[in-house]
Amino acid sequence: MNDDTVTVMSALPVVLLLTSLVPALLIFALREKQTVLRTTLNLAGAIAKVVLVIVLIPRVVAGEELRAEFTWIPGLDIVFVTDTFSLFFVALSAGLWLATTIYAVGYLEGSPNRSRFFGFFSLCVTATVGIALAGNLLTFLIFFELLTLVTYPLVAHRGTRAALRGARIYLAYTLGGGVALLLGVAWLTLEVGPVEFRAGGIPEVAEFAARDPLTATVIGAVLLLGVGVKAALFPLHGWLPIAMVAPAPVSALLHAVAVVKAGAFGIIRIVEDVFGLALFAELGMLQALAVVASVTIVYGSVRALAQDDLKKRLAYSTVSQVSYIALGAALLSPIATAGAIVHMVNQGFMKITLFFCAGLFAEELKLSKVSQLAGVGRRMPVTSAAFTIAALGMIGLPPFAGFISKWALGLGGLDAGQPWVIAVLLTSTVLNAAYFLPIIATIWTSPRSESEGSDEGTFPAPARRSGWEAPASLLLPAVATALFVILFGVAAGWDYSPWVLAQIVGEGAWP
Amino acid sequence: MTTLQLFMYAGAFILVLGVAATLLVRDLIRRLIALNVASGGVMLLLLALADRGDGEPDPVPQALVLTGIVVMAAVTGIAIVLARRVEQLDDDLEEVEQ
Amino acid sequence: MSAAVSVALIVAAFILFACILAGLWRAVAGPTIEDRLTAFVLLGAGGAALFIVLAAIADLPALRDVAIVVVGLATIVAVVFTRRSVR
Amino acid sequence: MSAAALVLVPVFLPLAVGALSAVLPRRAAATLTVIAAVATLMVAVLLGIAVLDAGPVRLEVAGWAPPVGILLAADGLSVVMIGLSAIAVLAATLVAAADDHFAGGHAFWPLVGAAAAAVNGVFVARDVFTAFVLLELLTIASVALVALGGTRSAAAALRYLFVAVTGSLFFLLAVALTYGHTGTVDLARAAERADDTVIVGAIIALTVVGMAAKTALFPLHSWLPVAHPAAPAAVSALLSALVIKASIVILWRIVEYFGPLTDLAAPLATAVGVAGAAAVLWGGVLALRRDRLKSIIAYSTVAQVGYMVLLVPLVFTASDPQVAWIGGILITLAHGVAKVAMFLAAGALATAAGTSRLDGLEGTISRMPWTVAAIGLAGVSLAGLPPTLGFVGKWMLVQASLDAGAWWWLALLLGGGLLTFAYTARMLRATFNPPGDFSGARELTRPARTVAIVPLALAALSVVLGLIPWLLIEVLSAAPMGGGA
Amino acid sequence: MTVIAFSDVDVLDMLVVAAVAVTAILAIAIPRRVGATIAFLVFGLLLALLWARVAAPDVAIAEAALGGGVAGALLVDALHRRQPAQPNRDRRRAVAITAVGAALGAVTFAALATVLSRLTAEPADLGPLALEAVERSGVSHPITAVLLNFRNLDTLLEIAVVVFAAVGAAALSRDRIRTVTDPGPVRRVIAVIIVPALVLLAAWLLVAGTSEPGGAFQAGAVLGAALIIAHLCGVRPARAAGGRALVLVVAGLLAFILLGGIGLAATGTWLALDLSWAFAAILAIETLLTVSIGVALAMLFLAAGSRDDAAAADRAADAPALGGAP
Repeated sequence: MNDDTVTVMSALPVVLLLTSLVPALLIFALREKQTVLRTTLNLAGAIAKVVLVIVLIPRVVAGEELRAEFTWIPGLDIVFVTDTFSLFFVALSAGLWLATTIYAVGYLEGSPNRSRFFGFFSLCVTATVGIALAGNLLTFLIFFELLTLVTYPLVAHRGTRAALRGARIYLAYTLGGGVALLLGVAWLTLEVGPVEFRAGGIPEVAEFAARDPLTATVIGAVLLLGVGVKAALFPLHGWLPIAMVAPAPVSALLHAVAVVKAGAFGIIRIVEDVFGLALFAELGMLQALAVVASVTIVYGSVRALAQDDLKKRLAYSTVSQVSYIALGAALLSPIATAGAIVHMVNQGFMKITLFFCAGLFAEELKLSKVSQLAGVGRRMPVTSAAFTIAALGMIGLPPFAGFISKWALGLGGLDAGQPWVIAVLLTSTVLNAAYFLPIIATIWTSPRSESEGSDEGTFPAPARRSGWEAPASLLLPAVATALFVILFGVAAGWDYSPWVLAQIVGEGAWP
Repeated sequence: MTTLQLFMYAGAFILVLGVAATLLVRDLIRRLIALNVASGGVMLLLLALADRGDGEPDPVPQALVLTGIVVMAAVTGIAIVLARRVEQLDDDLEEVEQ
Repeated sequence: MSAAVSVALIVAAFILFACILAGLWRAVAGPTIEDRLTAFVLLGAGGAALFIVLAAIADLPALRDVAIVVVGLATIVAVVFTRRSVR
Repeated sequence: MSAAALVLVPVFLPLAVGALSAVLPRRAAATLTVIAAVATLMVAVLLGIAVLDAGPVRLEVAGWAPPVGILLAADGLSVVMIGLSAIAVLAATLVAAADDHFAGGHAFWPLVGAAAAAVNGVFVARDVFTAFVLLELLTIASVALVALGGTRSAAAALRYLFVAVTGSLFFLLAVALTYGHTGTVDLARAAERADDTVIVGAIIALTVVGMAAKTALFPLHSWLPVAHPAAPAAVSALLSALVIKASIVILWRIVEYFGPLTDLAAPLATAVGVAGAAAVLWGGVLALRRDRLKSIIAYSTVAQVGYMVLLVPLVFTASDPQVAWIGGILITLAHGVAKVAMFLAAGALATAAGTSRLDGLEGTISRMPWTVAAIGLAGVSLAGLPPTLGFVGKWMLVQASLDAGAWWWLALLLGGGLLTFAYTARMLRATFNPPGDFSGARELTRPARTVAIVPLALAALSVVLGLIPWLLIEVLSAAPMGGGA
Repeated sequence: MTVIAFSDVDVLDMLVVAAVAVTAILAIAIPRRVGATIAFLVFGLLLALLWARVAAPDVAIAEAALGGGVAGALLVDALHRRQPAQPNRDRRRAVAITAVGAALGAVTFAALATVLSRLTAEPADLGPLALEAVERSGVSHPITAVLLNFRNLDTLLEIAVVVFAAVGAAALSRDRIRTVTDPGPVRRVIAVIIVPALVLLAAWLLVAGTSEPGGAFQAGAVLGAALIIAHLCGVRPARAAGGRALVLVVAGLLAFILLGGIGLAATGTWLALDLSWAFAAILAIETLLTVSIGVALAMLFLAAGSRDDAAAADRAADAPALGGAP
């Protein structure tokens, strides 16, 4: 490889960012009516990103690492790196962004302020990719805060009182988290200088922790606090159920791709690539994280039980499910680490499917409550099937993706010598079943109204008679992600499957 | 007490007096007068310092005070323009009320 | 400058100073515009005289310029003083 | 022309243009002012290059060296601040040229020239008496500019005048003490000769009080939220972004030169820090409770002044004072850029909606998205969030506070940012469409195109500078504060 | 110039200082504007005396011309307005505020006095440097050398203060300045006698300034006073308003800046004067500055009164329409 190729290759991380940043800026400048151009830009960016990722995966897995760095202030650089873990997260974001973009184009057809919406939508993905590619804590911090800022207009998009309130609470939580993160990053930078992520932990941090374990513990706690807000760890989860007032594609993005995943990704980065699992355990924080994660898992599930609003129930489910990732990261076992990592993908695909379907129900039938869903299965069979697949996956039934996660986490718990994890997982699974199965049951049973003989009056008539139960742009993404939920479960052993990749990433943390 | 000290303390006294009155008095014209009094105090201080000793006084502080006096005259001018504008407005408002 | 002249100048200075203080009293106390105006003219004249005397005592001829300015500009205050109230 | 000759250009050029503008027709005045601002910006760049090349650029005016003559010198601080002033003036005049509402009258042009000359002069002044005269020139120009806001602004302008001149008198007293103690008014020479702790402490204390009044540092801030909103929008922008910086810089200079000479500096610096802390909280809380755009932004200035003085205690305690200096300077710079953007954007919104009240702005986000975006981005920079210049400054101040173990300042830096974003978000929220109305049906008077572009360009500038701040930092470190000019 | 010494301090000095202090107290304490203004004018006169005692005749001339002249005219002209009634403050509160103010003032004064007591009585040893340099300045009067050569940047900026104050004031005056139409016989006489005398005085101060006390500021202040008197006495061309007057005002400033540029071109340094033409340059610039300052001060005065003049004129115009109500 000659020098030119090196330059080109090292620019690739930046190109990955630009594939969503450039469309975002262009879209902002578009007039409201330029729908076709806007959609083209959006899709072109999303597809380009996916293609780039697909090109990069084999190279990165083969051990090639691409870097791009810029001076920010003298002595402190902005660094982008494609290691296995970052690419893993980029791949997840890129794939789900493509699906969500298609969905959002259909979902928002004809509604106002779309240039603003899609602009921020693309910026949101840019921020997520930036978080993924960040090579040091400073870069991570910059994009982490950026993510907060660009999601705010999305949550507030509708401008209703509830939307503005949700956005305000979201902002208060996440900016508060950002403050903690800034403090932690600045502090650590002051103590050990500008250091880059390294699988297995940064040596300078280890030295520092040996010198001053108390300060190191405090810094670690502050950092976790900072990312814990976005990861919706109990008791920092309060924003998530309120932020579900956002339009469905935004909820999908928030819950599956961008915000909570950024938090979870941050937890793993800090635990594994800054401190290192061993050091973190030594400082006693791994155990604390495990306890918090377990509490969140159970708490989220319990709260989900009580919700009648479908999106709210899903939101609490997210609170619970994301903490699986934190739990996995908090166990001293390679397989648990891999479980945590693979759950990022699995949970992402499952939850996005669920939100797509919830959006479909709301859009087509104006139904948002669980109790109203009776008989929907007959009216919208495809959507309902996708929903069912994802929900079963969430519960953790084989052969769906969720099973892989739970299995790996359970094994990891045993491997780490912490069998109580199994109990947590079992409790959670029972609760998952308790709040998902009734929904599935309601969907597929006959509506009460039928027995009263007023079948047609129950649901509004479909707007189009195209033979589809819903517009293709809404339906296809949901179906596709649902299929992936099956695929990731069934084909977990194939090359380049999430599980295999997650194991590669996870092993990196165990030098 | 020396002449220098006499002048310096007098300057400080007048300055403090003027500043206190600037802060406490509410009538605009009287406030402006107080401000001018205060500046007189500082100038006294500077000139007293210029004339220490027996030789010819240092011309630099004298030039500074000269500058200061002209600046204060400009300030007084613009302040009176504004004060009269404010009071005219108050009068007009009163007339409207009546 | 002989001692006698010098003493006479000093006495003159004190007297003029007393005049100024007296004028100050009337000018501030008023009560009519005419009182104030008269007192003010006295002040101007007294001040100018004092400057001339000081010019002699201190051998600073430039103080005579001050005296001329004081006299010249006492007019402006008088003119302004009478301007509005006359109308 | 040697680099030294450049130092006076940012003073004389706007001054000459200002004087000409008084007698020229509006169009010519506007054109000249814009050209002067662009030229000043170029001079700032040239000075920056010279500073990078060979450190501070010194000019002995009229060929007389201190103590007889006056020394002017451009260091890193001078260069970046002149750059800020050029940008702020350029932005304000472009907008004022496009829409007369923003200017308030023809006198805007000469007075802006005078104000620009005065602030630029302060940035290069190394002579306390020259600084005093410059401050007075600035006061006269700013007060007259405020009074351009219409009949009702006269009272606000007068109040401002009294505070500002009283502040100047305190500073003049400090000048008198400096002369009395050292026999010179040249800063460097005076610092060399000063040896009395109490007198030097008094000089610092008097400067602090005087400049606190002129900068509206808590608790001497109450005139600012009256004066700044009373002015026309372009003037408000300049007052908040630029004018208060002059007194801040003088405060910094005195701390820079005299601070190391006295034991009294540390307690004084702490007092300044406490006042700054109170300003951040008080200004922030009151900004949250106002319901007019310009009023919110003015209180935001009160709060941000707190950040600008926060470096004063830090330079005494941090192990590397340069970090605190540079952080504080960058925050001040960021505030300048963001405040111009915010006030101009607020002016555009108020013109369009016919009111400055928050509840009258509903729907403006759909009709004027760029203007609202400018307010949002500027708020991000003020709050010190990435990727803006405000974040860079905050980062460095956080580093300095951590380094000094100053937990109070740290909490303030971090918490104050939240407060800032809270009132920014409040402004943004007010611009959303009313529930149920997605079309933004209310007709708005659309302002000129320039009026929309300029604030956004400035907001974008804070992002650009936030991403590549190293150039600024290089210039600031090439001729560091306290490095002697 | 000791007159009668009494424990190191001259008695006349003591008396003047005491009188200055008393008038200062009167000027701030008298509640009525008329009394306060007059006390202030006397304060100015006594200050001028004091300046004479500290060997600063230049400052004394300026104080007399500005404090007693133009600033006095400005203040006195504002007197005809009815003093706005102060909102009735609670008397006890007023007393309390005054007491607190006095206490704080006393503390401040004590602190200040402590600091001042540490200043040495030795003259500043850098002062003589300036006196030595006078030879190379082009003029023989030290203060003029300082103002127009050593520290001419300060002077330039200070002219700018006056110029822009006038620009601002002109912008704030509502109407065109009106000519005084019927000055009456006494004023006509004043106009004929006093105004030329003052102009002459201004010219003298200007020329004298190069070798003895006097100079552009003093001359300008006197010229300003002359213009004001001329205006009030109905001399038409003295109506210092509008474009022409502004041109005169800014001309001095622009010329000064131009001189700075010439210095740069000729010597490589801003505002530097070559000894060969320094005298000519200083005299020329001082002349322009005198006109600039004079017109600017007159503009300030006229701008301050313009609203009331206009209001009075309106009332006069309205009066017949009201049918001569009693």
